Amino acid sequence: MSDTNTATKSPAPSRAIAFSVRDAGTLIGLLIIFGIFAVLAPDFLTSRNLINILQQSSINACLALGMTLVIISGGIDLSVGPTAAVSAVITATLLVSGVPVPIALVGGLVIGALCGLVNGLLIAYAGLQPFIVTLGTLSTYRAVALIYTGGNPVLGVPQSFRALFNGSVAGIPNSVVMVAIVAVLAWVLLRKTPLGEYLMAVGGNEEAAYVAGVPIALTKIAAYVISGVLAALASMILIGRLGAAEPILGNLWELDAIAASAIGGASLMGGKGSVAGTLLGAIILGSMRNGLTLMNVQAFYQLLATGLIILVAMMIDRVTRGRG
Amino acid sequence: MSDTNTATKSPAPSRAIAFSVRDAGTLIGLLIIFGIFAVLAPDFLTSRNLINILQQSSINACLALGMTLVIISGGIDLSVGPTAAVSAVITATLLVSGVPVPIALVGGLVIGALCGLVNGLLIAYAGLQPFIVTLGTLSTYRAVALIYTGGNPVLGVPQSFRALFNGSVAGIPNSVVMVAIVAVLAWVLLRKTPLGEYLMAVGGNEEAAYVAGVPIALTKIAAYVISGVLAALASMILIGRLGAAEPILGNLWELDAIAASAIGGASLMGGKGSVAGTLLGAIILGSMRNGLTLMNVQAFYQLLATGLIILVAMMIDRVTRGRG
Amino acid sequence: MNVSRLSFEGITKEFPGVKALSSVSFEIAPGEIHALLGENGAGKSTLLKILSGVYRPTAGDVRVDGVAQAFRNPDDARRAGIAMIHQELQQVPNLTVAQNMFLGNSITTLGGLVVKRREQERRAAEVLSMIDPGIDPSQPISSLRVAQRQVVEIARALLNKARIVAMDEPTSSLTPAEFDRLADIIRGLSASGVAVIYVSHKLDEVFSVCQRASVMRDGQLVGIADLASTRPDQVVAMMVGRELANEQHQSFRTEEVTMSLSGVSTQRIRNVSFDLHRGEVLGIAGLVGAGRSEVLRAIGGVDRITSGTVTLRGKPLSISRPRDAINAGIGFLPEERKREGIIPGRSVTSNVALASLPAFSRGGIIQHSRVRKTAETLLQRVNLRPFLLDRPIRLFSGGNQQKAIIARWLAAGSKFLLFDEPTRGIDIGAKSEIYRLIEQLAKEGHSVIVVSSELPEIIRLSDRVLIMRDGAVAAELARHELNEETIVAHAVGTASGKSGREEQFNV
Amino acid sequence: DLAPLNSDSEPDRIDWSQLDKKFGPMPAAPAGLKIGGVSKTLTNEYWRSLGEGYKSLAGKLGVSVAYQAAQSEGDQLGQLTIAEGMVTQGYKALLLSPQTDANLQPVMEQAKAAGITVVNVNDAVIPQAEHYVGNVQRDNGVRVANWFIKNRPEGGKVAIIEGQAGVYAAVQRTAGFKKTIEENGKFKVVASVPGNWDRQLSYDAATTILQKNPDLIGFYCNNDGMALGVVEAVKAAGLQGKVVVFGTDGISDAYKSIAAGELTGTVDSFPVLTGEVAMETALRLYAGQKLPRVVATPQALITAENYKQYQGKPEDVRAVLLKAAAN
Ligand SMILES: Nc1ncnc2c1ncn2[C@@H]1O[C@H](COP(=O)(O)OP(=O)(O)OP(=O)(O)O)[C@@H](O)[C@H]1O
Ligand SMILES: Nc1ncnc2c1ncn2[C@@H]1O[C@H](COP(=O)(O)OP(=O)(O)OP(=O)(O)O)[C@@H](O)[C@H]1O
Ligand SMILES: [Mg+2]
Ligand SMILES: [Mg+2]
Repeated sequence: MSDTNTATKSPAPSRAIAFSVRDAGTLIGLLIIFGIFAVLAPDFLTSRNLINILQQSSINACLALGMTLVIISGGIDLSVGPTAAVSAVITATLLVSGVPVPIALVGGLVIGALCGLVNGLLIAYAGLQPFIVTLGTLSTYRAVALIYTGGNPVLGVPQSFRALFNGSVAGIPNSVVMVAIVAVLAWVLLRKTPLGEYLMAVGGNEEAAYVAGVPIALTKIAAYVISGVLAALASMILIGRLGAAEPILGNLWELDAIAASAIGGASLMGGKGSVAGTLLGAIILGSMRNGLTLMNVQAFYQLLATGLIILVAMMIDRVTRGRG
Repeated sequence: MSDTNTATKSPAPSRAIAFSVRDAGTLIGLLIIFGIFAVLAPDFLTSRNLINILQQSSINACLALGMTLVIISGGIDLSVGPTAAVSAVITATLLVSGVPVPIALVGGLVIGALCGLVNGLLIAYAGLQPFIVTLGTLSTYRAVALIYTGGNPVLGVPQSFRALFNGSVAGIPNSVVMVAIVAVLAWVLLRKTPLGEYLMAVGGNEEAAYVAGVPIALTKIAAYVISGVLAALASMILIGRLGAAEPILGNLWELDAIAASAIGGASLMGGKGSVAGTLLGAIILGSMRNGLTLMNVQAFYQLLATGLIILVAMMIDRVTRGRG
Repeated sequence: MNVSRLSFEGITKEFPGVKALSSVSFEIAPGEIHALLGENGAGKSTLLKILSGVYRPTAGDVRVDGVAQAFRNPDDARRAGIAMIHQELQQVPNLTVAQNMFLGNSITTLGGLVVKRREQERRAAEVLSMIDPGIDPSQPISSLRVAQRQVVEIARALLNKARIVAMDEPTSSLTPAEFDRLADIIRGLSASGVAVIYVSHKLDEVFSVCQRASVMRDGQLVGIADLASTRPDQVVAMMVGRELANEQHQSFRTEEVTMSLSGVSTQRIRNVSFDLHRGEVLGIAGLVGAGRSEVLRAIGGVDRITSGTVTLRGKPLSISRPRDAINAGIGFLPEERKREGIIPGRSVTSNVALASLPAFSRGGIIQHSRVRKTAETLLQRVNLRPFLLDRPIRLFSGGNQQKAIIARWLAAGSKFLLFDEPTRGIDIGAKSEIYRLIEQLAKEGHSVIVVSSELPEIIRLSDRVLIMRDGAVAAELARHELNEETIVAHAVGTASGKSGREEQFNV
Repeated sequence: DLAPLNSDSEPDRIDWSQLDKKFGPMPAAPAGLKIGGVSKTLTNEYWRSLGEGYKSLAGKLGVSVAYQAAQSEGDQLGQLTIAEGMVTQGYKALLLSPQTDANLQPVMEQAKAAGITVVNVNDAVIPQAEHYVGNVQRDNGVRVANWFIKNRPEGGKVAIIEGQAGVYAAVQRTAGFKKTIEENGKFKVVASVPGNWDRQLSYDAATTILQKNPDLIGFYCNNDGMALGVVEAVKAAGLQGKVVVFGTDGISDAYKSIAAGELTGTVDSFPVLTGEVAMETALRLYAGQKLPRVVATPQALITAENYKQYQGKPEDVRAVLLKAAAN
């Protein structure tokens, strides 16, 4: 009987603070990686480089936040890269043809939302498996972007648009600030709104959620729409930086985003995932790339390190959190 | 009571024949695709082209059979492409350095098994998520293949080895015959051996399987090892055909293999999947590529068609089989 | 009679291959407490799922206060004032108790945008305290014991002012004390005009709270009984379609000791020792959480034994996983059937064969004809219904799933059978079948351990009873010493046997 | 502002062989100069050879080079990270071979702000690039088309195996070949399908094309890896000797295959030499010379007749090419 009491109490604190034990595990992983690079690459810990890492991680973080919501709902979105590409080339075309910046921006986000909506409808109403639906739209959306542009990049994104993404606030690049805002919104969504609970419930036990009257289809669709919008936002950040939108933009983004979510504790079985963890996961991947480059590690060994670090990060996590 | 009696009889036949309703749905999808191409591309239905399609599908079918077993067990193997690459470059190196064909061949298969074993151990014993483990080994094995060869292809695979895979039996290419044998073995494994039942049970309800005495870890490991061996075999077929082993061989193979399994009815939630369906899925994908090439469809539209056909195949399946 | 609160009119429900309900009609008045009775698979849950919007009927109407309803989903049903307690726990493991209770129906502010978690927790605590004040609404649901989780299910149905409350076996894991509190709540609902439908296999409960009962058999309504003027055995006869013989305990215990535990401890039990004889049925009783299940789990290889030894026929046995136990001839029927028992998508036959596949194989190939013959024989023996051997087990009623798992261990030729709550959620007819089965097994020389929370069941079956308290064996009673008072006294740890906690038993 | 660069048609250009003549011998490099090279990928021999070119010239002049590449072709952000890292670390000049036309654009801007010399080296073209070293992509295809026109005067059916959809080099090479050969009027391009730089896909595509068009006279492939896959398909179809196969890049396996009489030819763009020229360009720019915007590097159609000429040491090849350029 005493067991029951301790069991009752121990999990309670985790609710009060947003930062769970699981996230602490991810943080430890990040600190270890930082420690290693700090020793091996002298420039690594300069403030300029740290800001660099944040900026370089911002696009993946943005995608990974959307991916985390989808994963929590028990799905997966492989089509984020092509979604970003479609929305990028359309936004850029609008901008180049003189459409005012806010309208083009909103237009691009709406395109992202539409791509997500198609995924969501196929998954929620046609009842197809998320992996396969988004594998299909991965090709389809990419083809749309290529056909729309004839394969050519859209050049000449106006300075007014680029300034929006390239400026900085108190030394912090705008893109980092934006992703931070997105992260806060995602956190609120997940922790404070009914939709957040629905996502958890649908991913955790769909049958129970259905029986409880949760609108399963709407919840799933919402997850994919948000993922689409965030992919579009990520593409805006990118075309702001690059000054051009290419139809082949976003290649392999899905894998990085999934890796960030998973390192951050999202379970591909659904029902589990955290905003803080995902951000840390994106920073782990970003700082690893940055650090390996600073150390001038050859490409093949960088690839090796990427693979091993994903495995090691998952193992550290396993150990810090215990089995289960 | 009369209900019960009629009900007793109706489902019985499904057991006798291996070909389920679900597989019939996939077959209908295949026939529709065949019908469309037969109209649009006059050469499509020639017996020579049909054999061609089988040959072109054989590599993917080989991988997809392994993938299906893994998926049935509730896992996923993203690392099949790099596994194939590692085993290809090592086999080719052995062959070029004069090692007898059978030894090199077995050597290559053992390498594939080892790659699978590492995946399996990390998943079964370290308890990590299959998606992430194999995402990590996807990079790691690729890096191993690149580092081992310095990025260069291994040329000069001897004719004796190539003849093994390039010959034909009664007009059917050896590679097709081999994959057919593999398919029969996989079918026997799944339907007739304890391991097959264990795979279904572990994917269906791991905890209950454990309580019922199913060796969970061994079952999972077996699935990944088989997937690794089949990836290695696929790579042998390929290097037999191309005469060279490249370290970048097998790029994106995992997506094709997963698509074939899923089109064939495997559920990524585990516990479900069929050998016949997977073969049909691989042939659907293969005939689509073949038909689009025959019709000389432009690259962008090929990509579009690929995406749409995956979606449509899944939808046809959904409709023929009904919800659930 | 006024307009009835709820009426079913010609409800028919067909599933592929099975007609679960055929033209069921009956009415319930406001304030009535109406029992829905029937054997496993009779269609009770299906009817309630239609009422709560989970399924749509193939034909027929559900009327609430005379108005025909067409629920598209459970939310529609809730809006029409219907609250439902499902037979299987329908909970999301990673949410808190309060979140689960308010799922799909959150208390929100800012125009529905923000969930008021504190408010939800306060309300949840209010309702929970009526049954079990020990449940903290802010803790994750996964940290609760099964019984507590069932309490949460009940509390969820009481949150909103419903016009109709449907309860599908709400007490399958509850203690009598908890049932008593539930009974008070039900009477309160009734007094305020709520119609209650109550499904249970425990007839004593039914007779103590319900006014009328509809009895179903094979998807059809066979009769409606006024419980005030009907005897339990008459109801049983309606349910099973025949008279049930009231059988007495039979003993087949021999003097041969086949299994003995000495000083066995796990994380949750301490120093458990006993001998088990050939042909013996050993009962284990105790309060909820006393560690009864854990003894079986230790022997079955599911929980790790930290010290002590298990000896089989004089040879010490090392058990580190279920396979070791199975190979030694031990079969374990877990308490949570859905989670630890069945492979939902596989056929009953596959589920039966799962634990003994190596034995059914020759040269590594399963001999399906043998599997089939064995499964047929055994499933006939346990009386599977409907007798569809290739149907996925998830489509069977809970009781029939239980029978299949028992058949699994018979197929494995287990000599030692560990049954944890073997009749939980099982109908009266099947229950006596299972009792007879257990006795037959004993007669054939098996040794059986039965853990049960129902004292009549323990007394009916056992040759000897161990009583557990706080993870240790508190007493051992021989057949002739068995009576409910003594068992309670030892379980609670008082000499008199009359304490405030005796009510925790089904007496 | 600079007009967006089109490396194939930019008028402000100079052939590599003219550098010495117009700008004098190489200026000496200051001691301890660090130059960074960022290429697409190391999984393709072409890019490894380019790096060798950087290193060989740098080695002679006592300049240190860091040569890095993205983890895979198409890893656009990874490459950006690498290049940005080099700006941070204070390299004095960068030789960039971007994944796409746009992905390294921010580096151009950061480098400009930091006063770093940037040279865009083959094959994607950054529109804002002030300096570009590389060959004319279109010309690859044109050369092969001209071979057909000269050697197969009766014309016939030809097929193209393209690289990754939407990549500049693939688009230009395909367009150059197609336009030139179709303008001749006697040839028909019966298929132009994607091989995605992949041997297996190209093999399968070629098999299908050959089966439909057994009278095909030749393939043009956007790179050598794909061409070697096509060669196997031609052999398997029993059409060796009847169907010619051309690749692009001039990797060592292509030479071996030409020597063995299997591959008909390839358009070598001499990556080692290209690397040397790129390094030379960077050093001249660093020394303050005002070079034209584009420095064109050599390429040559290699066939069984001439491949031996190009197989010697880099210096010898250089001499051969200089001689050819002088003619
Ligand atoms: N305090 C607790 N914390 C975590 N798990 C528990 C706790 N108490 C019980 N459990 C687990 O929950 C499951 C069911 O518990 P339940 O309360 O139904 O036990 P029981 O079977 O009624 O009692 P007994 O343990 O005496 O058999 C068991 O597997 C048990 O291990
Ligand atoms: N989703 C389904 N698909 C097919 N058949 C089903 C489904 N759900 C229930 N059935 C069948 O309908 C019949 C009635 O089942 P139901 O669950 O309503 O029985 P029950 O009376 O609640 O039994 P128990 O007392 O065991 O809970 C059974 O034969 C069952 O197998
Ligand atoms: Mg029921
Ligand atoms: Mg128990």
